[in-house]
Amino acid sequence: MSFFLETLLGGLMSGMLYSLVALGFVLIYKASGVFNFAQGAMVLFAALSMARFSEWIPLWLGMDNLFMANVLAFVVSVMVMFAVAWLVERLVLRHLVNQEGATLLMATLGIAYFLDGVGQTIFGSDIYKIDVGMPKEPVMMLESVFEGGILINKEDFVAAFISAMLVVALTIFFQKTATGRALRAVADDHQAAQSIGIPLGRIWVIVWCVAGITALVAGIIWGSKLGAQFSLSTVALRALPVVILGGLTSVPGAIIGGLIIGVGEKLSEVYLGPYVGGGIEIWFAYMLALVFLLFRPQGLFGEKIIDRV
Amino acid sequence: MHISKLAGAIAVIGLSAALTAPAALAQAAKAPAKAAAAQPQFFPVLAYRTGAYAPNGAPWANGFVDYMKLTNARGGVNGVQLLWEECETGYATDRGVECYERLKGKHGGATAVQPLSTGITFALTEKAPVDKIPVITAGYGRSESQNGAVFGWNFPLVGTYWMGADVLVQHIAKKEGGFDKLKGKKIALVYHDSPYGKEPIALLQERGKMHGFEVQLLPVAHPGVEQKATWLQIRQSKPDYVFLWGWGVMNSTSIKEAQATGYPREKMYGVWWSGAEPDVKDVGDGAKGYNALAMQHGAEPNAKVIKEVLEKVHAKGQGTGPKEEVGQVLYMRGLISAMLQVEGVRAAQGRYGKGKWVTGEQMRWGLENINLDQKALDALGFAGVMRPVQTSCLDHMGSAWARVHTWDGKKWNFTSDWYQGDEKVLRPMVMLASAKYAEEKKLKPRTPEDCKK
Amino acid sequence: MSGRKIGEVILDLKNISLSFGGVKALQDISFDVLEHEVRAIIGPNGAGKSSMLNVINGVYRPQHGEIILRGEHYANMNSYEAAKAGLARTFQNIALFKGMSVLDNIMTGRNLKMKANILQQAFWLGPAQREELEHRLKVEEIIDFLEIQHIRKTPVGRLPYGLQKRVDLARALAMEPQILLLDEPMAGMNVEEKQDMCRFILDVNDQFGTTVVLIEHDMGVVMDISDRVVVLDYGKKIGDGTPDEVRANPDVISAYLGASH
Amino acid sequence: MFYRENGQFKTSYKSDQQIFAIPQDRWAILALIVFAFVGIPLLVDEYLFRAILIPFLILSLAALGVNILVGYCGQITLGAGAFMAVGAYAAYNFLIRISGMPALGAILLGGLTAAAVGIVFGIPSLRVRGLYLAVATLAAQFFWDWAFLRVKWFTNDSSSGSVSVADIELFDWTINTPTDKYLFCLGILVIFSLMAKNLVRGSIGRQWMAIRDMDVAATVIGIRPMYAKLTAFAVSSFYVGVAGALWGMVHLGSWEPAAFSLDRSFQLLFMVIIGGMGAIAGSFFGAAFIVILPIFLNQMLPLVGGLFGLEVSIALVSHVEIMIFGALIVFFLIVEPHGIARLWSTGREKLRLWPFPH
Repeated sequence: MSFFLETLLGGLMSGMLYSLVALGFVLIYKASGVFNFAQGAMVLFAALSMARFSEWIPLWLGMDNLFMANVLAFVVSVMVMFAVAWLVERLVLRHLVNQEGATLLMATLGIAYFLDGVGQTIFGSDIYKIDVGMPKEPVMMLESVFEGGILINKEDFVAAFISAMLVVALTIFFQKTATGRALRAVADDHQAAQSIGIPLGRIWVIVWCVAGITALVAGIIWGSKLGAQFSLSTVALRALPVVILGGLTSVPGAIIGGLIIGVGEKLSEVYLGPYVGGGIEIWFAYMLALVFLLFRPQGLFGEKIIDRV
Repeated sequence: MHISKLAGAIAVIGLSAALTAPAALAQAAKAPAKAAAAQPQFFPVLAYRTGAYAPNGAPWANGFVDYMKLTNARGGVNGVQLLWEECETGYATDRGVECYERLKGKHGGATAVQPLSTGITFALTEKAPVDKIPVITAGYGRSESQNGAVFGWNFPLVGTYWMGADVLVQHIAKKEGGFDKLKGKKIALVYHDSPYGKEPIALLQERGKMHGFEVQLLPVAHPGVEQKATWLQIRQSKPDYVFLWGWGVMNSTSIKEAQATGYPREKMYGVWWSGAEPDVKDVGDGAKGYNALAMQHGAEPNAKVIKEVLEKVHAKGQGTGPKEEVGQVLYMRGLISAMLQVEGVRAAQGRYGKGKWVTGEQMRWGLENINLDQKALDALGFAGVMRPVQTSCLDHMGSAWARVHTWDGKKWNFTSDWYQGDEKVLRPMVMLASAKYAEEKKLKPRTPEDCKK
Repeated sequence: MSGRKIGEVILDLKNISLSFGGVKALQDISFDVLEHEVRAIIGPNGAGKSSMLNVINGVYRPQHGEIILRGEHYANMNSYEAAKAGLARTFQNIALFKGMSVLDNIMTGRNLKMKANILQQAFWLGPAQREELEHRLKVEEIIDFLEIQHIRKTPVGRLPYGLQKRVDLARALAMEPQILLLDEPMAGMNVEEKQDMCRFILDVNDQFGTTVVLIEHDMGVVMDISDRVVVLDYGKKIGDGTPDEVRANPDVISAYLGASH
Repeated sequence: MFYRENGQFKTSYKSDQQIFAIPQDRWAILALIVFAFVGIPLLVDEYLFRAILIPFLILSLAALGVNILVGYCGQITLGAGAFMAVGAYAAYNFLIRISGMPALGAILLGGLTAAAVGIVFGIPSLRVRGLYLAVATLAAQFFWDWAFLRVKWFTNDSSSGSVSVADIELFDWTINTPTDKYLFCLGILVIFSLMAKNLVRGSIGRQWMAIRDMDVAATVIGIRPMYAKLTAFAVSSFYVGVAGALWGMVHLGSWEPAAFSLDRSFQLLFMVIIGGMGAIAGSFFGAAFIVILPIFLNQMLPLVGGLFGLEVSIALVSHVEIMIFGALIVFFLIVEPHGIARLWSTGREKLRLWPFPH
């Protein structure tokens, strides 16, 4: 029982991190109809930027304060991600307005390659450390309830908490601010939004900026856990079933989908894996999403598509 | 009318020109610099300095190239200079094949090739016999390729995965107080889900049957950053030991997950590709106590050869990588890999004429007749780094010795004596697997007479 | 009008109700269509006319009611079955295959009649080749009939609106349907184009004896070419009869003719 | 000037239905094929064969398959690599498990197996579409990646999970030199291209395109979406599977599942989109572009650096290489979203009318 709970919790924690990457997908898809395959590359880019600036800034300024270094590195990385967002809109999206989904998807794959290349050229291709003071050692909890207690990974816990905060912040941003409302209007209907004077280009830049920030947060959490390295860009692949399950256009879908996928993956690997030789979690996540799709083609929370003729 | 045809022909010719021209130019640019009597020996360097495995690929390549620079600084092999060209494979098989094809014919033909990837090794194993270029896989590749009778062109010098796994089992048996104490024990193998990671399974299962221990197999998908479920399973099954067969970022992730789930690092043993500085340095203290096989050498900042590299190469501003990394584990691996191939050339010259250029075929003879005794090693500056190596036509490994080193939070220290892989266990497995390969490929194994040619 | 003979009931719709979520698109609608006649469905925007056609050929599934096609009863149609049973249609917003040429678009209409299997097609064997040619001849007849020879090879995406409508009709005709459903075939056309289209519809009806069910906004056209008219308003049927009867129906006048036009 | 149609009139629909209705095109293609069979083996060295031409031919074949599904039937797939793997491993098993099985037979049976698997994984396309479908096909990719590593039966119990085959034979012809391999692949590609062209100009091709352009209208016309989509999946997977078998048995000779990874799937999709969706020729253009570009950049960059007196490190070269690759993809999509094939045909249209552009 306690082991089941540990697995479940582990799944929820991973799921929260998937949600974070999935959120990036959903934000951009909602506002611009672009399925952004470069989200993973953005996570990597942001993580590398954070890791390297927190290493370089103390060198440049000759200071020795880890906290300040992290804060400054964070600020610089945010600016870097904004610059990326602006450039993407300027150089790519602007020229591909009204193209088909497949074309846009390809374009983001191109962006992903480009970012991978630039990121490694500027920041290097080693494993870099992001030290934001995340606790690494596990703790035991509920020892009085279960024999042996359950092991909780503090780092996961902090990470899940940060993710949850970010989701809350995003929700407030979308619901309460004027920019957020404009974003939602664009998401609902591009042309209508344009006709009432919402500048599409600017909205896209903002959305990519927001996606950039989620990528940065995801990058810091994953990077602190795994080290900032090229492989981070593959987390995007783990988050794809999440968006499909949750629905491409739904923010709550990304969260719930992430939790379902996270839990489903871990439970399947731990309880089914041993019977078939293990290593099943990645395709299991996709199969899970696929099965859901067969019953709800638009995902859990996606908008139903009605054919009009 | 035939505009399209013409265009087609132009396109093809243009294409071939475009692709060969840079190569020709590069050749032209380099040629005058090396106006030596004997033609230099050419070595393609298939490396990866980008992508998921770059942190481990780069130091290997640095060590490899530095040793060749050192050899030239020492005056070459009996006066024959070395020449090399790097080609980025990104650890991808098709890029590796392309690199090989591009470089194999340059400068009179490649002397030997080291792919540093099990996948590329598999692909080149098919091509090498045709091109007559030895494929050196020091410490990787297929374990059965030790059998030179079937794998005439493969050289898993100084270590195969079966040998490595065998040594690990011997080591824990010793710790437990004898092989009989292994009965009922459980060993979990956390492995990279690829032919590389799967190599040790056959041996561990064989040994498990012999001594009655259980092997739990836990594959990790490429690139190896998602291991939560793996370590939950380890937490559940509480194995007595965990063997780690990872590469790249997978290694450090494993150690981090072990830390996060509270598995004692002291009970973890990595293969020699999972026991270098990039694997532990960003884990720092969290990796304290973690063990790994040393493929003979460990980190050797004090070895004589390293001092010589620093003095003759790095001090002249010709170092290949960062100076701080010279002498680290993977750097040493690359260095030794290069040394072995240089010694192959030397052995070949011994038969086919000192100071002469050797062909790929002659190189194979050389590699099959390496005889590095302690004196020779000392002379090369490898005293204390490794043990003697002696290859033969039937044994392409040449040495089955290894030891264990442990990370103390700052550096790697040796923590065991030397072990030798058990011939009684290894040999039958090698023979069986290579016979199967020969049957599949419809190959006729070489006889001892063939070897003499 | 001509020598064609109005025949028996070929299509009978009984108590059709259709809703999307809470929106009731059609409520308890019944009417019939006689063989060889031109039957029009009229009504203001949002009256449910297109939904009606979509029910008839199985794009939408009604929640209630029954469709009787040549004596066969269906709770709902399926588009493929409908096509096989001889129903063809055109679309209000032109649903041509925009990546294909005019010729290929029309050839798709022959699809149900083409029998060569995939291997025969892959190797372009005798049967496949013969079949292709045979149907090409038929399609060329339709092309001649609708006077679109000059644009045969043009991708439909590049054609002006009026011609696209004509290709849409050609594609439907290529099916050699018994019942042709036309969804606003003349919307957005100028007078000349409308006249051409009217002529084509009547010719089809006349020469091939095809039953025509059409939706149209232009009352003049409707009253001129149709034999009987059914009037819908907000998903309900409010009138049914000959053009003259409908014209005289007070409900129709107040709901439609009087109100909006 | 030579590209003139004056005086050529088609007098029958039959002649109008030929694959290349313009005689110049027909001659040009014929000449190109003859040149490919006779001229290239005389001109080209081993490196070009092994590193460029053979991969180009095999990947063209795979791209052709992907184009049938993506370009003609409008169903996006990110799992093509998996079907290559199915083709390769199935062919391997047919070859070693059935004694006396000819290699060509094994390759074709490998393709058929891939087709059957393609049908199964095509079933979700009946319910989901677009990007959702693209992600659903990823399930196939990851599943097969896993299956070939884990299920020992597929790899004939090889301890490492990789397999190898001997040189294959076609009747009395042992295919072992690069020229042989090139000719063998070229022969298959020519035949398969012809078949593909026949399919897409016939009724099945029209069904696929109809489903792609407007599926509701297609159904109304009497096209069964299930039949059209699943045949597209089957034919596409057959092509991709044969390509996979060739990749494994002819090009590599010995392989592991990583040879058919997700990267391969992306690569194939790139080829189709850059080459031109819904154009047979696009598959060739795309394959050529994707095969040659990275190699070209890889060799050019150090030289360019050399011109400016810079020593370009190999790491920098490969980073710049992927940057330029990514940038070029974006550039191409912006300049001509319909791919190189469209550029080509626009160019040809102009040539037909030249020098009188109107």
